[in-house]
Amino acid sequence: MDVSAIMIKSAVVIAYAFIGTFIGLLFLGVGRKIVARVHNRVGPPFYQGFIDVAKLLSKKTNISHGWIFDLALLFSISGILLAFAFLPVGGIKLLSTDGDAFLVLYLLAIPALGFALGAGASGNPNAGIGVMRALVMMLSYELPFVITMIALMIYYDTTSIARIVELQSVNGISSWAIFIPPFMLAAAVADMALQGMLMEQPFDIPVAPHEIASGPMVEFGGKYLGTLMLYKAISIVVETTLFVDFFLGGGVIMHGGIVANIANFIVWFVLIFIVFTLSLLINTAFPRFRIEQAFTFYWKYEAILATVALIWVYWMVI
Amino acid sequence: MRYEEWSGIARKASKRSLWMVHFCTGCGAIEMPPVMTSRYDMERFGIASMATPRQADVLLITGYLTVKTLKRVVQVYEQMQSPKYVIALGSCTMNGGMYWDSYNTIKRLDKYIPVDIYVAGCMPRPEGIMNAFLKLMKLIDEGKARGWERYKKYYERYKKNQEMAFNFVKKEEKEEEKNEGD
Amino acid sequence: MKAIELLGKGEEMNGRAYVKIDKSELEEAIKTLKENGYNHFVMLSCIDWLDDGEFELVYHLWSYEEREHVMLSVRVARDGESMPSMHELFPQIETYEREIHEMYGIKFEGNPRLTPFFLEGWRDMPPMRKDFDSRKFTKDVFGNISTIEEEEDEGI
Amino acid sequence: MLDIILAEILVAAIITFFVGRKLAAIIAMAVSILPLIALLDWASLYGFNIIHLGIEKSISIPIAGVSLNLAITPLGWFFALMIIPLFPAIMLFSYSFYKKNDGFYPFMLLALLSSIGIIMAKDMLTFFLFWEMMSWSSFLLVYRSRDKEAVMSYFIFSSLSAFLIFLGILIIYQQNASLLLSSINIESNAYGVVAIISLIAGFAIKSVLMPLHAWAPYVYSKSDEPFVAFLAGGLSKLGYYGMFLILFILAGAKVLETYFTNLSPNYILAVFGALSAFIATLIAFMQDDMRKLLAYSSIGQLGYIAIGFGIGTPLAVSGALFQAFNHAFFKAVLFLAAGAVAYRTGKWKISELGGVGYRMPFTFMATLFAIFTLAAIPITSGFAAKWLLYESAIDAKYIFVAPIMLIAGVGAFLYSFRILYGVFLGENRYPNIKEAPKSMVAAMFILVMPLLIFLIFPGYMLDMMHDALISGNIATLNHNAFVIETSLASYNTIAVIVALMIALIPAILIYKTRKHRVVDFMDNYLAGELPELYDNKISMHAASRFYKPIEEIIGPYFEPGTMSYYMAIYRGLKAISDAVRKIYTGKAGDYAIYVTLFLLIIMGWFIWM
Repeated sequence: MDVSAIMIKSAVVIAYAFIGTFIGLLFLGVGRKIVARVHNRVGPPFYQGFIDVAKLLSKKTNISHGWIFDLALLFSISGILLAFAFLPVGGIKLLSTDGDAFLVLYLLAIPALGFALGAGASGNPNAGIGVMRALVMMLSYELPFVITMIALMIYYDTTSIARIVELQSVNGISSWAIFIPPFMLAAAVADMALQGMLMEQPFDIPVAPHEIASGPMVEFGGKYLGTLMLYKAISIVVETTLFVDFFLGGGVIMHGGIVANIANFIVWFVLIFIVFTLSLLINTAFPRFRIEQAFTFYWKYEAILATVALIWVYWMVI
Repeated sequence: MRYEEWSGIARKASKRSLWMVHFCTGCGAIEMPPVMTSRYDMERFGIASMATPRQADVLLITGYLTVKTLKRVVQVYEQMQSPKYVIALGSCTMNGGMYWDSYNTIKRLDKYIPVDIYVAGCMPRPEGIMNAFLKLMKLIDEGKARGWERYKKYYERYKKNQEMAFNFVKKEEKEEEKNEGD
Repeated sequence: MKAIELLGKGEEMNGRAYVKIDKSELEEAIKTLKENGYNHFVMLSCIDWLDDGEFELVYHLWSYEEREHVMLSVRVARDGESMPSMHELFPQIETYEREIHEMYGIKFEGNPRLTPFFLEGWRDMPPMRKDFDSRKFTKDVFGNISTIEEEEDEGI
Repeated sequence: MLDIILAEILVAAIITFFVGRKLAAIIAMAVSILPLIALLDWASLYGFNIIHLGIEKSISIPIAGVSLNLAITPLGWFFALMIIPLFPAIMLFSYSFYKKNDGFYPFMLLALLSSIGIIMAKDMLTFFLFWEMMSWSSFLLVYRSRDKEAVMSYFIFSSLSAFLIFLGILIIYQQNASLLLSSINIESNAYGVVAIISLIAGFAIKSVLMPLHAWAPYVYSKSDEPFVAFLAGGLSKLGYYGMFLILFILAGAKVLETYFTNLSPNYILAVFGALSAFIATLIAFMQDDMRKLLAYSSIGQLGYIAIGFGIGTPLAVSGALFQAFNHAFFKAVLFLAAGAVAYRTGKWKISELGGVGYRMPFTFMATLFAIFTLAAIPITSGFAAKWLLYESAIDAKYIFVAPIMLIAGVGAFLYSFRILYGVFLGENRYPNIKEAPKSMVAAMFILVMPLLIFLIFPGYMLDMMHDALISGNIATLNHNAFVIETSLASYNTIAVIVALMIALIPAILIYKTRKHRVVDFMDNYLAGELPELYDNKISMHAASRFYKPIEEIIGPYFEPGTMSYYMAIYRGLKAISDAVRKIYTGKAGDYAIYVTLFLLIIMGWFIWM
């Protein structure tokens, strides 16, 4: 690859990073407004996400607990931006040809590990318990999600997300994975796993403000909390895009030049907004589970459904 | 950093996004739910309640403060990150309220930690609390909500006042200390 | 009233059994009551009779079977006479005794935790006694703590 | 050349028996560097990654009428790269770890000698001879721990493994007269299959595959850390060397396939590997003793290699060998770090440790990097190995093995965080311990070095194993230094690293532009409580029984543990032997009756014939 191609590619990646952050912060504000409206409240303005992050980053004093604590800040942002770079967004393959679904799965783990180290270094027992819950949550929702992912890979006989998106957009919307019978079941399971990934209400066990004073974030303030909010914003976009790429054809409906790209981008944006709103509605309907309930929910009920889908796909494929 | 250098955007942002940690000691907590829920909805102004002082800008103290709880309030206040503001709800924090002659309640909170806004009433109604927040936002805008700077400037005097309250130092002992000092 | 038959003395006072007991018989009385259904220790209160020069400690017990409330009243001299601790019979008595020790100054032998309870750093006499002037104390302590005004010349 | 080195190690082993502590360590280090130098200059001679199959430097050592002939085979070369560099670093570590020379160095040198002998064996006899030498030299090292359970279990299991291997060799010898590895072909009849299965079972004991792993937690947690680092890092790979030898070089996998037409036996090996990875990970994060946790984590990570050999496709086997290489180094670093922490604090239990990382930053950094490689964080070489294995599982459509393997990978985060938080971070309970001695820290960083190389160039690793794969007649993947191409997808480390650099810019920007103040440990949010009132004795340790919620759900399933099954076998055998002993009543009359009975049976048999 000559230098100019690399330059263009990295420019596109950086541009998409900014777009992702912008949309993420927008979603934070809009999300709180949707939840407020469900509570029959007025709710904050839609640009509240930007204001919160600006305020946090402009705090005068920032308390830190040593260099290991600062690792959380570096890992969280870089990890989630890296994951975003390896996802096809609205049909535009950023770097997703150089990596595949397993890489994205493990890239999503870097910020979680960064939090864990930062929270551990802060030495607060609340943080320790919060990180334990976060890791247990990760272990629990990964099982169904991984099984559905394997079902997809076996069906499309590839592990690279870009390839899956291509195969889903062969003849427009009808070839989306969600319309294939086993993947309807798999999509439902993956959506509940997405609820765990986004840490929305029934599964916001690690950051429970009442029980463990917001878990790992107990000692994070000022610029550290600002970075974590940026991470939360981008992670919403990344995880919803992952779901859309797997089951809703990555929003690709047209092929061709600039017009197609814009159309795909709009469809992608609408799709991730729908998925995010769905998870918010589930959020407002449920109280917070206990960690044991969440674990048994994912490893007993979700895992069985996912294995049914997997075997069904395996039977279809061989 | 002087207050003026604090740029306009940052001040606007911190005005529209006040995160509050709520230290409820006496009877004040019962007035907070209406403020948070749909009737008055403080989230309209970007105000949200946080779990730890590290994440908060506003310390909302409701109800009377005994000497023992004052120690904890000072610890929470010092763990907050500046710029930080204090809103004191209820007449008990102003002049001790109905505990004006009690032997261990704090009469005037301002002697121990800088208070930006007092809200009278026993307990003030949600409208009073909302007005307090709006007043605080206006003060931040005009750059007058300077409690945290005053605390930094007169740190020794605040600390001395706190020590005197913590050890119930009486008037005569104070004179002895003075003439020992001279 | 069942309690009065049990203890053999005391009279009925608007629906409750009021029994005056000497310090030495107290432990015996509580034990007998406890065995006969009075297994709920309601509270331990203390009244300061300044003119008689005595404290009156009242042990309140309640029985769910007979639905009766009994009050065992013991008189203790104000000048620091000590009382035997009853916390072996009911564990919560330890906390009541701890509070009364802090607020009235009655010493309870055998109570493991007579440490400061509400008043950390308190060096004055026990505040709930009648001869403690709360208003003067407030003026002395909180009166002379000066407020912190801005020095106008700084003009922040 | 080769025999001179082996002789020197033997002589050194004898000398270090008598010499003082410091001198013994220096001799051991000097001697162990020799094979490393020999390795490197062979590399320079034949080119670091390509050794043509033909050029074999083989020699034979005639001892008592039997000639031990050794040779550098490509497979042996690759495993030598894994085991030999470990030894000097471990010797450097134990230089300041041991206070007195009580027989540690001689047996370690013998273990090294035997492991080199195993790798370089040209025929089955030398292989078995060095295998025996390795078992008893490591047994004597385990014996130093004086722990009854560890010693007994290690003794029983290694002798069982030696017996199984010997059974396999005998059958093979019976099938084709010579023992030379190059000239063996196993017929696919019942005997051949029995030979292969017994050999694989024998090797599986050494490489702690799940049902046969019972000895590992006791031995790893009771014997001293430097030996365990070599045992877990190096010696466990010999089991997989043997398996590779049998399955691929001697075409054992094909023999099994042709014999069992319907079910492919390799799938069973993959299933055992997956179960061992999954169950060991689940048990690992419930342990309180740090060494037991590392022992189960080692069993889990070794399970991945068994999966790779089980699947058998080129993708899977190269992934397995890559994982073996990583495991050798990061497991050695982890055990050495555990040793360094125990050297300073004298404790192994996570509930008693905490906050060691603040005072021992270098040990913490080495452990952190080893944990990242173990948990397969994308940029580290650990991820490349696991990625190959995942790809192969999907490619081969193993729908039972793939999810379990992936969940075991995610489970690795749980116990690795347990070590980081429980031991190094959390409450500052050891505020005045000093950093581990220089030699220990240097040893750990030497072992981290190779992982760093293959972090950026996974392609070089595939080149190094290129010849080993060809010798096992397995195809190789098309790759260059950075990109690994497979039929399903591709993995490009340069893209990941460059994207990471770009992604780090905003984080560093935010970090640098805003000042921050480091605050001491006790200035923590404790719901407003004041530590000074309790003179700073508030316990903030949240790491003992860390995963209590899951323990209560998963715990009952693992309660019995495999050792209890072996105990059941033991009790069964004991009952049978008691019954048999009743015959010897000790009275002469009974014996007379037995003799007559015997004669009657013989006569009856004759009449019937």
